[in-house]
Parts: sequence; structure tokens; C-alpha cells
Amino acid sequence: MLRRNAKGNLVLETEAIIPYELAVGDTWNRFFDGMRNEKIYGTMCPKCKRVLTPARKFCPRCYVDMDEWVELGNEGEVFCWSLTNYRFFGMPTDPPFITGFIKIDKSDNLFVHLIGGFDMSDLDWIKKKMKRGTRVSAVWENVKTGCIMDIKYFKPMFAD
Amino acid sequence: MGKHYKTLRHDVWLPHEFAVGPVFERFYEGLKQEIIWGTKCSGCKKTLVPARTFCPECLVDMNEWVQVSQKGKLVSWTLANYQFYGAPTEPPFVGALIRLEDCDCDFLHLLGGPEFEDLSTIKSKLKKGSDVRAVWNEEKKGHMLDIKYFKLM
Amino acid sequence: MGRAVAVIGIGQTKHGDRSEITYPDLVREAVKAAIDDAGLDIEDIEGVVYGSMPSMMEGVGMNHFYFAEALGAVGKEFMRTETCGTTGISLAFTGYYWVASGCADLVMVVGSEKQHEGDSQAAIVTVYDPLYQRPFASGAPGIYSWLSQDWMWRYNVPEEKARDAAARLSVDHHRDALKTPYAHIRKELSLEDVKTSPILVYPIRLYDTCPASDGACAVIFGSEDAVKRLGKKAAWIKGVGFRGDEYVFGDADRVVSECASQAAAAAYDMAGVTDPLTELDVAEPYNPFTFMEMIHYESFGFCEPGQAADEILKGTFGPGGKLHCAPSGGVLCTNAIGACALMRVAEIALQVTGKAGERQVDGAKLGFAHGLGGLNQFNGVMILGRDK
Amino acid sequence: MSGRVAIVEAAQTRGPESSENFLDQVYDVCREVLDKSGLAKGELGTVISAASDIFHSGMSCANAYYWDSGAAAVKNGSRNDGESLTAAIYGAFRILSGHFDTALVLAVCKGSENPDNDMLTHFFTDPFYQRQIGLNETFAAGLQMREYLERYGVSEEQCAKVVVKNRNNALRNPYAHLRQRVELDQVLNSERIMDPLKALECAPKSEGFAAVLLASEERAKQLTDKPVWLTGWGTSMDKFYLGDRDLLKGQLSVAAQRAFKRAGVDDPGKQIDVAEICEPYAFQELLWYEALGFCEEGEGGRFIDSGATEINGDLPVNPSGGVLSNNAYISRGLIRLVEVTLQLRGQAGERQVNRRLTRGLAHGTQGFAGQFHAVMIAEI
Repeated sequence: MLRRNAKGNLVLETEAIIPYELAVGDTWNRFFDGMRNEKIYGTMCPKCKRVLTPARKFCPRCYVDMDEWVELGNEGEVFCWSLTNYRFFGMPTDPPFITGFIKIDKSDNLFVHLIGGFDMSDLDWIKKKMKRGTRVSAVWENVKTGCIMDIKYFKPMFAD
Repeated sequence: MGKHYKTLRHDVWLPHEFAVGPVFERFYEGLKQEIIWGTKCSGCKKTLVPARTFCPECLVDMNEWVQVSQKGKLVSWTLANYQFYGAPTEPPFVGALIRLEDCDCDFLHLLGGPEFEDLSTIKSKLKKGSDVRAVWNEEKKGHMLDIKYFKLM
Repeated sequence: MGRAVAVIGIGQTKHGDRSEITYPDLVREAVKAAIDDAGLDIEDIEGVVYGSMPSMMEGVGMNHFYFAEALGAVGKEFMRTETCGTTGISLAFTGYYWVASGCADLVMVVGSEKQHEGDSQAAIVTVYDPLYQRPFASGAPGIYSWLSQDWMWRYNVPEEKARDAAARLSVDHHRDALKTPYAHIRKELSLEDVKTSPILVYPIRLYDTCPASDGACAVIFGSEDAVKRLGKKAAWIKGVGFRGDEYVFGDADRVVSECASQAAAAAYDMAGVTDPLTELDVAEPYNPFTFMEMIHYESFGFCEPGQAADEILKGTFGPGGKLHCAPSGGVLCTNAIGACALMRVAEIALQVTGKAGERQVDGAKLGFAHGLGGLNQFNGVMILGRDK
Repeated sequence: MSGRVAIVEAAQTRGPESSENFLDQVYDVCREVLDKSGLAKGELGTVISAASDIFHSGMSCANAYYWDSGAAAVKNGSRNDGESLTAAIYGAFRILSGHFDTALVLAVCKGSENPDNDMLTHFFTDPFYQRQIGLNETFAAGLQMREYLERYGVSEEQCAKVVVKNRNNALRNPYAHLRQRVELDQVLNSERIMDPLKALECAPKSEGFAAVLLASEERAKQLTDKPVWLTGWGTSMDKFYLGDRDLLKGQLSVAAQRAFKRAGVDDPGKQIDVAEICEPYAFQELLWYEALGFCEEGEGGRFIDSGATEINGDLPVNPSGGVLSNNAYISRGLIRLVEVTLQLRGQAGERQVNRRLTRGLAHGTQGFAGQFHAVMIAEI
């Protein structure tokens, strides 16, 4: 409750947990159903013709409905990446881990996920291997729960 | 929560560390010694409780500290009779605005005491202007509830 | 377009760890300073606008209720404007449009943050949607790490050169902050100090990033009538531009960011600026990360795409350079988020009115203030000048 | 100031819980307004939204989340945190400044995703004093209601009548959340949760996405043949601690006077034809009648007894069913303006007030015992 901080000032410590419960909605439900079957879907904009993944109800730029669903492949290319080596609240796995932008084949935007399946102790080695355009493919969890982490990570070809 | 459609539970966790500042620090110290501190404005001459850094009316610093009376009159009250987050004590309980003697604002606190054991009769006993007095908790922590409640005199 | 609007009063707190006073008292410190600076009474202010980051970060929801008296807002017209990191510049915009509309002559806008009262990391995670991107968001540094890598790869900027330029920015800003009485981090650094500081998220190191600060800033906007009445030196708003981008990270290009460049272009257009590097005298970019700051110089047309590192190493944006950027030390040295972008406006207003003390850029007449938010999703630009 | 500002179109979602995703609901309501206005997203000038991060599904920087859902991608926009009528006022500023000829004003709130309003409003308290006593908006309303009953002799029946009137009006409003008839006895006999406040006198927690397209005079005339003019607005903020205020003499009268002055209204009781006011607690509707000048101080109870505020009365108040029937905490102010717009245009369907209406009033309030108020006057 009340205590002195490092500067010697009196502070009141409290903690709050506020529970929320979010509606997933039709579009996400359909996208996650695809994930359960190891399929990644995007939707195509009738106006700008962009294919965006995860699937959307509407094009965020053109502001028109996106009714056309496109099944994308399970593969793509690295666009950029970073290695996280510190702990933060809500992180997906223990550090070190790599997150990145992946350009999934047949899509026009970048998909954010983990890149993994190899040893991460040598940053210089990773920097030599992982370039823009490095091919990756999705590695799926055996048991799927219908969420974004049904994909375990994207594994680079060099790690095979 | 058992909804008929798919949802995602999402708990937001927020730790806080509020700077108490010199005014509430002194106010809480007072509570520990069974003193209720107010401050008096050099501009409008009003005495406000709890003590303030500055006068909410004149916006000037309030430097004159006043020990205010522990007795006052009931201004308004409400009987809380359901469970809610942040309730100061297990409902039912009575929350009240009290005008402490010589103060120029109302003090938000609780009412309590033996009469409150039977809440069905309490309404007839509580009147605007009823005299009340602070009752202190034995153990004090530097918290508004170091005053246990105000009781009818 | 609209009425002419000017900044006529500025107040800032000392920034840093302010755990010795409560949050409302911190806010009041800035408000009092602004009122005094303008030579006004609080009663003269017709409308008050307040904003911060999501205030539950610091434990009080919709904290404008709590701050009503500290803001001097009791009995006044009021609204709260809030747009994440851009909050400060959005506050300035609300003040600007309010006065420009003719609905008020004197509006005070106040931004604040007391980061030491909460855990901003825990709160920032909740900026990302929980269905998709939240697990991958290693706070802001992770995202800015992708952007800087993207930029280096796109323009073949050698990593060494980018590293040197980023270090140079950090050293310059830290040195400038020593001349800024309000700044939080006050420390002389060497290039070596920056380049050997701990890696947070590769390539971003500790001294490439901003601190977490407590602080508040208040700015009073006035109409031409009010400026005449007060008979004071004012900084005139010459141009405004703001753009917000698509939310999902990965949909829009945030290196060659249409939103950043359009926000600047809109402000230039209104101010009649055609060559920012020569026409602007001083700039305050919103620069919590050195690498991102370089990318912004390109977005704003301060240099050609891919050339920022070279120009920085030539000293173009440093003290005495063609366009001194962040003479206040910038966000890199003081990061009270909700106040940050408003402090950029305040600093430019001080510079163009010749009131920036030790850090004054000689003869500055026209300056550029920037706000950045939502991981480069939002960019706002305000150009202020000495002449109407 | 360049000319006047008009509402071109307005839309709202339905109040009951929906299984739709938040962002898709935002899109739907904005899409509806743009389609009805015949305005392409590319032609839209600016977007001002209202949300509040604490009332926003646990998302921080909510504006970032729904920015493009609200048609604002690559646009100059802003977000007001809190009462949504302030977003409409800001939209009007932007148009009057001459920088934009259209402004989309959006309010978002998905109550079904949030904890109850008591928990969320508890966090409005200061950590040192009122939080430790457990204050929330219902607690503050209980104290305010007792004071109201005692000072003016307003009866509990009179307060309960507000619920009966508004909930019955909601039967004809397809957008309302609660649509069951309630009788006076039911209200009076409902659980006294914060005595003297009863459970049925407290508003529910609802969903509400509302959008309004504002335009300059010139542009409005191109876009619609039924412009609704925003002729007045005003806001005002009160002190924070409950004990520092007279709970019956708040800032609503100040906010209202500002709006009346701008609109040239000097006898609101006669010059306002319809009002949509924000009454999260039933008795507040009566107290707000007084502050708005619809009746004299202390006369709120007798005013509802007179039947004046019934849907067929002289000054219908809350023909939509009000906040007691549909309470999306953030959007409720803008929803009042949407309702006034529909009424003035004769587009309110079964709940249409059945006589000529030329001037309406929309009101929003937030904070303990009405710490902040916003009032807007609209005319056709």
C-alpha cells in the first residue's frame, strides 16, 4: 500500500485487473476456422485489388466490402525481422525469439508472426542467413485452438 | 461469462504507484493520530477537508492547516445494498456526505454503529442535519478508513 | 482559411521523476506557468482542452474529471483530445481549430503524463489487437527495429553508417538537452557510449531510445484580437497537417510513409513552404528512437530518400547546421508522452519568438513541430512563424 | 466564422448485445452514413471520433484501432476521449475554421465487452480519498437523489415515472436496448440497490455506435434537401470532489445557457420542441428539466406529473426511450443528437412525435453526479 520509493517519496501502490470479453465476429471466426485446417486466408479488395491477410470485412483504404476470400499458400518470404532478447508483458514465448514481417505468397501486405525453428544464440550467423526474400513456411501446432498461435512459427528454408 | 457466441477473454492488468505528495502525506499522518486535517484558503477564507494543495475556487495555494472537528451534520446519505467492485466494506453499508463543524464543504465517508445493524429501521433515524461523530479504527494505516465510520450522536 | 491563430503562452513543468507531488499538482504547475507567461488570469480562458495517453495507464480513468480544478477548467467549456503518441499535436490542433473557427479567442490546451505512476509497457501491449498482433509486439522498440531494418535494406544504407548516424543524433540531442532547463535526461554522452550501450532490440540500443518521464505542458492559443489586446510577441500558426494510417501493421508502408509525407506536405502547402531545408530555420521532430528520426527527415523532405544518414554525418541537422533539429534535446531526452508533441509546438513557439534561452537557434523565424503516434500510424505537423 | 454547420445524415446501431466484431460494427455505421449522404470516402474531409480507452474493450489508444474502420485512413482526423457530443462540437469547429467542408463524427462503445459501469466509473475516482470510500457513479447518484428528494420534496413516484415514460417510449424504438413495458409499481418495488435509487431506475450497459455527417452550409445544401442546422452548443465542467459541490446546482445550466445564447433561445420551455437528454439515473431527468429551464427550480416532479414531457406532450423528452432504455456510455450523447435529427426530419418511425418540430435539444453528461455536461441545439 503506502511505501517510500527510491527517491524517498511516499507512494501508494495498487493493482487493478479489469476484465473484458471481446466479440470475435464472423470474419475472424471464418479466418480462424481456416487456421484449424492449416489454411491461411486473405480477402481481395474489389477496388484496389490488394489481397490482405488476415481476412477483412472491408478494405481499410478504399472503404468497400471485401467479399472475395482467397486461400493463400503456407509459404512466403521474409521482409524484415528483429530478435527480442528481453522480457516483456504478454510476450508469446521465452526470449530470445524472432518476430518479423512475412510476405505470404499471393498476398499484398505483410503478415506479422514469429520466425523460428533454428538456434538463435548466434546473431551474426542469423544476420548472414536471414535476408529480405529468404523463403519461409508455416509450421503448425498439432493441437489447434482457432487462434493466431495455431501457427507455431514460420521456418526458414535454411533451417531445414 | 458464458455467451452464445465466440468471445476472447481479455484481462487488462495495471499496476500503479501513485505519488502521494506532501499534502495527503500529512493528512494520512493526521488520521493515524486521530486528527482530521483541513486547509483554509487565504482568499475566500473557506476551510476545506480533506486538506488541499490549492483552493478549488480561488486556485491559490492553501498553506494554512486547520484541525477540523470530528463532529458534523448529515447532508445526504445512500444505502448501498448490492455487491460492486471497490466497495469499502461488505454491503449493505451507508455512504454519506457530512458537513463537519466549521468546514465549508462536505466530507464523503460512511455511517455506521449499532443502529445500522437493523437496516429496515435506519431510514426513520437518518435525517438531513442529524448529528454525527467520527469513530476510529484501532489499527491505523494512513487510509481514509482509519476513520471506521461516523455514528449518530 | 479561418482566422489567424497564435501561441501566446507556454508553460512546462520540470520533467523527470516527479514522485514528490501528486498528478493534479503536476498538471497545475504547467497551467500556472502558461497563464503567467501569457500575462492572463485563468478567468480569461474560454475553453480548456486536455489529453494524455490512456489515463488508466496511470490509474485514473478519464482523469480530466480528477484534474478539473488543476486545469482551471471548472465552469469552462471543455473537451478532451487524445490520439496516442500524437496526443500533444492533436491537442494543439484542437486549440488551433477552436480559435480559427471563431468560437473562442483564448483556448488553453494541456497535455501530461506521469509515467512513473504506471507500467507503460503493460499498457502499451493493449494497443495491439488481441486476436492477431498483440503477442508479437515487443513494445515500441521491436516495431521500430523492423522499420529501421526495412529502411537500411531498401536504400542499401550500410549498417555501420546508419549506426554512426544514429549515435551522432543521440550525442547531439543529449548535449542540447543540457541547455534545456525542463529536460529529463541531462547527461553528456560520447559516440562510443551510445554504440556500446546495451542492445534492446537489435539494432536499437539503450541510448537510441527515450526515457519514461513525468511532465506536463500547457499552451495557450489566441486569436489575432487577443494578440493585439495583450500586445505580446506571438508565434503564429502558419501550417497544419495530420494523417492517420491503416491500423493493421503490415498493410501500409510505414517507411516510405504516405501519412508522414502527406502530413508535412499539407502543412507546407498552407504555410507556402516549397523547400523545407532552406526555408525552415528550426525543427522539432518527435524522436523517441534515433533510427526512426532519420526516416522521418526523409519523409518530411529535409533530405532525399536514403540520404538521412549521410546528411546527419555531414552535420546538416546538428547545431549550426542547415536545419537544426531537436534543439530542445527532443523526445529522446524527455518523454512525458501526452505532453511530448505539445512540447514540440512549445519549443518551436519559443524559438521563433526568440525566447529559447541558451538553446536559441540564431534568427529563427519559421519552425516545424511534429507529433508521432501509433507506431508511425499517426503523424501531425504544425509550422509556426514569427510573422503572421 | 464561415457560415453555418448542418447535419447531413445520421445513423446508429441497435443497443442489445451483438456477436459482431467491434471494428465491423464501426464500419457498418459509417458506411451507412456515407452511403445515405452519397459521399465517397475520398471526398470526406475529416473524421472526429469519440471513445474512451477505459470504456473501449480494454484497448488502449482506441483511435489507432478503429481509425480506418471509421473511414479515416490517410485523413486528417482526431479523437475526443469522453462524451461524444464534444466530438460533434469539434467537428463543427473544423468546418467553421474553413479547412473542411465535411466532417464525419463517430462515437463508439460496445458495452457487452466491458465490465459493468460501476467498476469502470470507480476508476474515475482519485486514489487517495473518494476511491477509498468506494465511490462510483451509482453511489454518487444515490447521494444526489436523496438530496433532491429532501430539498424539494420531489417524490419517489415522480422519479419512477421517468422510467415508465422512457421505457414505454422505447417500445417503439427498434434501436433501443431494453424494450419491455414497465409499470410504476415494478419500478418502485425493484431492489433498492443504492437507496433511494432502485434497480430499474438505473440505466443498463448497452452497445452503441453512432455516426453523423456534418457539412458546411454550401456543401450541406448539395448533399441533402433536409439539412438539420447546429445552431448552438455549450459544455461545462464542475469541481471534482462531491463534497465541494451543491449536487443540485451543477454545470448543466451553464452549458445550456451557452448553447441557448448561441442559438438565440431565451425561453427554452417554449422554444424547444423536443429534447433528448441523458438520464442514466431516473431522477436526473427531472433535475435536468430544471437546469435546462424547462421548468422552475424544484418543479421537476410536478413537470413530469403534468404530462408535458410525454411523447404527445408540449415538450416531449426522450421519445427514443432515453438512456434508461439504451446506455452506451460514450455514444449516448451523440445518439441523442441522432434521435433529435430523426425527429426534426420526421424520420423517427413509430416513435415520431406527431406535430411540427423545428428545434430540438440533445444533452450528454458524464462523471459523478453530472460533473460534465454538453448541450447541443439543432434546428430544421
